[in-house]
Amino acid sequence: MIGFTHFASSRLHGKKSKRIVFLCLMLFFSIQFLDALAVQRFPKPEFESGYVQPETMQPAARAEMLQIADVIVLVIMLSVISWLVVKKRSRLGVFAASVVSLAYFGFYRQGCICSIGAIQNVTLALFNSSYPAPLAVIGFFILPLIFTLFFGRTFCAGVCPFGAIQDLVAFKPQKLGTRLNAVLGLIPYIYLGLAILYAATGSDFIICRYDPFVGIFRFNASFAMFIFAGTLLVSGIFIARPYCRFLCPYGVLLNWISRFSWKHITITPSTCIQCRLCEDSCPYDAIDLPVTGTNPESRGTTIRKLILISLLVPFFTVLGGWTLSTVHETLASVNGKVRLAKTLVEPASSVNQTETIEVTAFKSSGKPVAQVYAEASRVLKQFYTGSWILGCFLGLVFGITLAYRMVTKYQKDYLPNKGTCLSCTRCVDYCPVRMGDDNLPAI
Amino acid sequence: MKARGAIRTFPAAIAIIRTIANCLKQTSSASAKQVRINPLQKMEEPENNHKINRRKFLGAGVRASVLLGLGGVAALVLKQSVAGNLVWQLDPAKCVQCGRCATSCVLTPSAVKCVHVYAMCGYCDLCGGYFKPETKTLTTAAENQLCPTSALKRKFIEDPFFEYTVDEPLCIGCGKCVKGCGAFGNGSLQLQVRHNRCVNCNQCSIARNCPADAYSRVPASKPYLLRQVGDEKNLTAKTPRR
Amino acid sequence: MKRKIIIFGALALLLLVIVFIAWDLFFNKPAGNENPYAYDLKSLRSGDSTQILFAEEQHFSTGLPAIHGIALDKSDHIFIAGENGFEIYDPAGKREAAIPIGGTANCIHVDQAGQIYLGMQDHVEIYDQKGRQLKTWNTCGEDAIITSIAAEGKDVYIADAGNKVVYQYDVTGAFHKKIGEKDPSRKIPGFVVPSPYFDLGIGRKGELWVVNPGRHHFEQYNGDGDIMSSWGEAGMSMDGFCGCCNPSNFAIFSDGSFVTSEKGIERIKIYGPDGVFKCMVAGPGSFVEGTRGLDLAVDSKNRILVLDPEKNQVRIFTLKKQVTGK
Amino acid sequence: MTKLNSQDLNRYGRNVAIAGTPRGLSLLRNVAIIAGIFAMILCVLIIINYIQVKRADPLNTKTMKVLVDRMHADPADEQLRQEIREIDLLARRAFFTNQWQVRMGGYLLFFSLLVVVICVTAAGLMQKTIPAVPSGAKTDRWHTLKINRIWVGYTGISIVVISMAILILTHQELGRNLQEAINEQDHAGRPEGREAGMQESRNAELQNTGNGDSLVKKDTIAATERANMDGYPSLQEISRNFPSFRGPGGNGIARQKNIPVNWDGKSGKNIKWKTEIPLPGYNSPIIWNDRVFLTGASQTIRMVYCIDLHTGKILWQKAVEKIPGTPSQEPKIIKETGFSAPTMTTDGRRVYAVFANGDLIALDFAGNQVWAKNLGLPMNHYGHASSLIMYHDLLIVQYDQRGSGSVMALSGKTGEVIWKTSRSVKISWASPVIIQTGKRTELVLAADPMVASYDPATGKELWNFACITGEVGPSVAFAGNIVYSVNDFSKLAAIELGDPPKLLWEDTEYLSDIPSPLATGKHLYLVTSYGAVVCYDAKTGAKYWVQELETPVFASPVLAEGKIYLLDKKGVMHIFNDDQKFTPVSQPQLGEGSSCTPAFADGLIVIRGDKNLFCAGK
Repeated sequence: MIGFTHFASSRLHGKKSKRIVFLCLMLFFSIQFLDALAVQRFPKPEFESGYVQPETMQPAARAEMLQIADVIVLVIMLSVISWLVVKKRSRLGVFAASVVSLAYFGFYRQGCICSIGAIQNVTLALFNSSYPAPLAVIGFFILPLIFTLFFGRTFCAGVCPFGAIQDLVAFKPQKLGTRLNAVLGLIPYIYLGLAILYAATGSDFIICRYDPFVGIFRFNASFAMFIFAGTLLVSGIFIARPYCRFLCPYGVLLNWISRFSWKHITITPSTCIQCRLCEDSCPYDAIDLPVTGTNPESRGTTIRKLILISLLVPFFTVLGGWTLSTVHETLASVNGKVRLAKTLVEPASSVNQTETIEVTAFKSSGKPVAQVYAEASRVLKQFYTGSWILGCFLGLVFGITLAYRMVTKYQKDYLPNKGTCLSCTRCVDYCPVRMGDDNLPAI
Repeated sequence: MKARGAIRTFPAAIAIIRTIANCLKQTSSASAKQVRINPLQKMEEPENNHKINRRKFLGAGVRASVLLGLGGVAALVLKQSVAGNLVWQLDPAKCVQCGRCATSCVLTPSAVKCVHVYAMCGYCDLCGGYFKPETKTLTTAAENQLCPTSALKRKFIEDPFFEYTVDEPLCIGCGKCVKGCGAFGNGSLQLQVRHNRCVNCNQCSIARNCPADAYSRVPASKPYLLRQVGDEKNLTAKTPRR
Repeated sequence: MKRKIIIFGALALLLLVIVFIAWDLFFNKPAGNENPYAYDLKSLRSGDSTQILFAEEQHFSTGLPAIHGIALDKSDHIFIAGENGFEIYDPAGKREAAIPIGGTANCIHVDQAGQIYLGMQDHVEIYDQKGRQLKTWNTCGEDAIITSIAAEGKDVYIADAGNKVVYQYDVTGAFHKKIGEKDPSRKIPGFVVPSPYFDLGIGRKGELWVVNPGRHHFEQYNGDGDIMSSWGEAGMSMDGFCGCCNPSNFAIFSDGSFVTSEKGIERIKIYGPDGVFKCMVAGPGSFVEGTRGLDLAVDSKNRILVLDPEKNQVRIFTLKKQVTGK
Repeated sequence: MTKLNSQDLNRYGRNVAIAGTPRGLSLLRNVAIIAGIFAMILCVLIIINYIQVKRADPLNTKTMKVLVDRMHADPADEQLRQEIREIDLLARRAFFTNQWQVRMGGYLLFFSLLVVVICVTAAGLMQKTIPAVPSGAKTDRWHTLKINRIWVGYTGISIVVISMAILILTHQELGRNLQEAINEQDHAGRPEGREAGMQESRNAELQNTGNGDSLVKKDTIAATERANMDGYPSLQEISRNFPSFRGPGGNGIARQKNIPVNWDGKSGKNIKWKTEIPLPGYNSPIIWNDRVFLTGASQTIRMVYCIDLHTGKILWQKAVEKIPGTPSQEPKIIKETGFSAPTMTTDGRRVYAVFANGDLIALDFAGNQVWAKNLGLPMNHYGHASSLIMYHDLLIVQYDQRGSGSVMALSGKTGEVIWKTSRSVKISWASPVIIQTGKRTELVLAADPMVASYDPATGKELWNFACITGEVGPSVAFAGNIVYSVNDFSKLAAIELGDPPKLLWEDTEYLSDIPSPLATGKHLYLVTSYGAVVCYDAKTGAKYWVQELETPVFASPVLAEGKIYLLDKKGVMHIFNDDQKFTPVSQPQLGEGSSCTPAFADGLIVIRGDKNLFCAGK
């Protein structure tokens, strides 16, 4: 004739005074003791041998002060690199600083306070009011962008451990040519869009999931991720910084903002003498060559094409939106709730009839199926909207990329492309002109 | 929500408009075959000077608006930020011991370990968490142990009580013992993310694979979710869910 | 040419990476469906169904939010105790009364005179059949968790899982003595109660039977608190009691046989008066996994009434038709 | 442009050709090669190791399983036992050795690669070559762009094609299937899974016990209702209870019967029970069936209490903690508001509570958290104070704060924001009120500068009427198509609903800053916080009587059985008839001070004093 419920509540009052005493004690002891406050839930055995019940150890999480320290280090590194790039123009200095960053943010902090991933935290915080983004993460998201707005992508030059590790292995960089750059340059937009879509819907943080180098920094990852990182690094020997240029979603933001940077690095400290020495110096194909010659097309043709493309851009936008919205269910399959609802709603369609762990776990949770369906169909709707927006965005990017290749930006000198230049300062070493050297060589 | 979205897209929209405007402007200048001048070069013609000033002004304006946009995003996010850090933890009340804590962690061995809450333990001789189900002789012999790595240690205290301790470096977080303890005992063995081992990934890869949705971000100041006292549910018969 | 090959190779690697991401994201199953570390309870839970000689004849739901105890009076009326009240049903399962009480009753007992004893957290409340509260017996101490009550003649026995002891009271509410405290001189091993399931009952000769769940034993005491006999052994197999502490509840047939319930592997079994395993009443298949506190009662027609707190039902099991006699 | 000659380079180049010694260079190269080969071997070894472990997990070998099974069959076999132990030891050793190997291999691999990188980098630095002008002519810009365009275009096309291919390959119609499944369930009208099992057995039981038994039947239906955690209570069900601040809809009218008029908190006369509430709070109790809910909070602890209506026992208490987003800083509060001013609400399925710092929690009736969130630290100088109210299954939160005031509706089940309408108003204490105008249901909110009405289902503003200023404390009253709104240093306004709403009458003589007015249909009662009770004609605004209580009043008056119950700050309940003349009924005393509005159940009144919760009944 047994069974019973709560008995803790009746004892709560007696515990109150103990709690106060305990709070005082806490000033002297570490927080870990907090749980010692836990009352014996069921009277423990009465030991006669003087056995003392051990305390359950609860090692603390990383101290929050260290979090602030990370932000401080970030600011210092950003400042130092910016100074080295813009003012000092020292490749060796940038190189040294990048090694330091790699050591600190990479191997010491194990890559998991990172600006690239912070995009997702910020997105999630914007879309989910119950998710509080830690201050340090917001700092890691905003600070590099602000520095970029003033000094170009100095963050990429040597603060980002991902860039640093790839820069180290770029032994034999090959020029890819503008068309490959143009095509591959579209990938980061897709990656960024997907990352935001998945973060906004609370599905996943895909940037972190496919973070290639974090395993190296930790000396610990799954086998597949090591292979993944290895492949990327090997290709990085010949294609300099493949992640930064053709994957990095944060690079998209940096690229946009860097275009408006206040003091971007220049190849020459003074006046370009058109010596062509720097032409092959950039491993990232980020030097804009001077434009010579004239447009073979007539002005009329150019304008006609331009009008055509500007009419096509809205079309691309809608086409993109429509295309992606048609596959929104595939996109949504990344979301756990949708996956669960899918297995529940279509049990017959699954090839193997064994119940998945998810379904077993769900059944034991006692949650009504209707709730899962409702949640999943809500998520699906979010994905439908999200994929329209993402598709439109990608269509727009595509259109602008095309339009951008309709027009020629006239320039006389060799200039780093403010968007794609990673401020590595390699080209600086190739320029024969010195600061304040107005005494131009006889050419 | 909508307003927020609009604010968010605003700087991006400006940037896009600016880019397009720039392109258009440059086309027209291109067709006029004007030569774009290196801004560092001193210019004599007042017309060009004027142009440079205008560009500088425009540049400053764009920078200011980008800065404003960034500030806006930051302000929106800061409104619901926390000063401290968040860490991952699993709620033992939701845990179903699927074994993925052992297999899904980015670390090998997993940062999830079995934690023994002694205050809940019955100090049983026949421990569901220690012995394999069909065990007949209650000894520490290898054939009797449930733990695949022998991480759970059994020590005699006094008749009829035994103390069980987790040897953490050996524990792989598979949750076998947790299941046994939960099914037959008081549930004093519980899986927890150990924060001296966890590298606190931005997105916990176990959380992604957890079938019971037991993982959540918790404040780093209170990083454990051990079932303790006042949590009567798990001890008594579950109240029917109605 | 060489440059082109290099670029081509490097690009292929890069594309491989991108294809990997896309494939893994959209087409790869997120995690394996096999638990390499599964604690396999299934084989235990499936059991041998040929041993099950009883079938569920009827069940009915209760009106209480949560149910904890079942008892019968001499005319086979069914009494259910639980959260915030107790209810009375006729032998057919028709509700006759529902009486609200303050608090939760963990166990219930009806004596020969028809008085209803409710074991609250730390005290006993006594009601009459009309639902009037007659008496409240004082608290059994701060740690008390009363889990079972049984009356025999003038004695009332109360099992306290918190203090791991049985109290003997008389019907007037006077406390007499504690039974079952560890005493090597009287060969009393002491109750081991690791979880709050601690049942007692009265045998056909009026003897007191108490479960010692931590030792997986039934212990028989006389009115003076002397241990008379004991039986039972631990084991996952059919004839033993599984887990750390079982059986959780029991009831006694008119012929002195025991019907027991276990948690962990939810099963209800019958043992002869001598403790020899006889048959199963219901296996784990009949219950929701994780059901605990299956309280039992046996009526004069030898029907077994099982209180299923998970389903909030009283389930009545009778011997299968084709099996005649034991 | 001509090429530079080397002289020029020497003159201008800073880093040109620091020619490394050939010996140093070759040494570096050799080291790099050796380290590289070493790394490759390690790589291969690690991969082999991995595959080995993958193929046979030492912790899950088949041999072991077979042996253990055999041992169970023959427990006496000592030799078998030994064998198992040996294999087990080997397996564990293999497992840990393998882990050690992988780890060490990883370190070695890393360091060998590091050596390669260092050597190559150093060699690169030593070997810095003279920059050369690229050979070949400059490319034609326009041609390049054209090719780029073509490539980008093809890429775009192929992305669209791939998407379409994916669509065809993985076409699911998941959305439609889900919708169908949901509709099906709605149609069936019963919960799934285990619940369905319960339901079936209930039906079976119904047949078992015979159809004539109305008691069981009725109870079954009630139980089914309870089992259904979805949906919302009917209006009748709501009016049977007292589910929010000032009762159903927040209109200040209780439909309960047999309410006591005499009690004495000191002597205990007619006091059914008295329970100390551990934490203070100015929120009022709410009642659903036999349960009373209220909250209490201090600066750091926030609690929800559930009390048995009949015994006064605290059935459970739930600490509101670990809410995602709880601001670390505490809200600024003033003493008169406290940390838990807002009254809870319930829909009979869950209860909801909100606290001064914006913590919002939903609990089921057993005290388990269903969901919780933080609405953001309210930007005012007294913490969040507006009470909650339910409309169907939507939880309405009035969140007027500096700069970004809003009213929102959250799904009671999930906490998801269903709609949110921003309000350009000043901060306020007032609580939302739900009124039935006969044509529709409206949600009426008061805050400087206006009384505003919203569609509770969508959040669309229906009308607003500018008539009120200041930091509004009293909520509105409604009866007979007239909304009454009042605030101190502003005015009392009677607004007749219509298109557009118009001002019927106003008064500025008596104004309230805390108690809400009460409209009973014929009369409007206004209570000022200093203790004046004024009775107006509802339509004309003519004053029938004014009664000075001479004690401050913080609680709002409630109409029950034609009598008005008004609790003053000292704990005296002023009970008087709803009449054109002031006709007092009684003045029972609580025995302690109070600031809270009472709650009603049939035959019972529940009053929260400063320390204790009282229940009075005959």
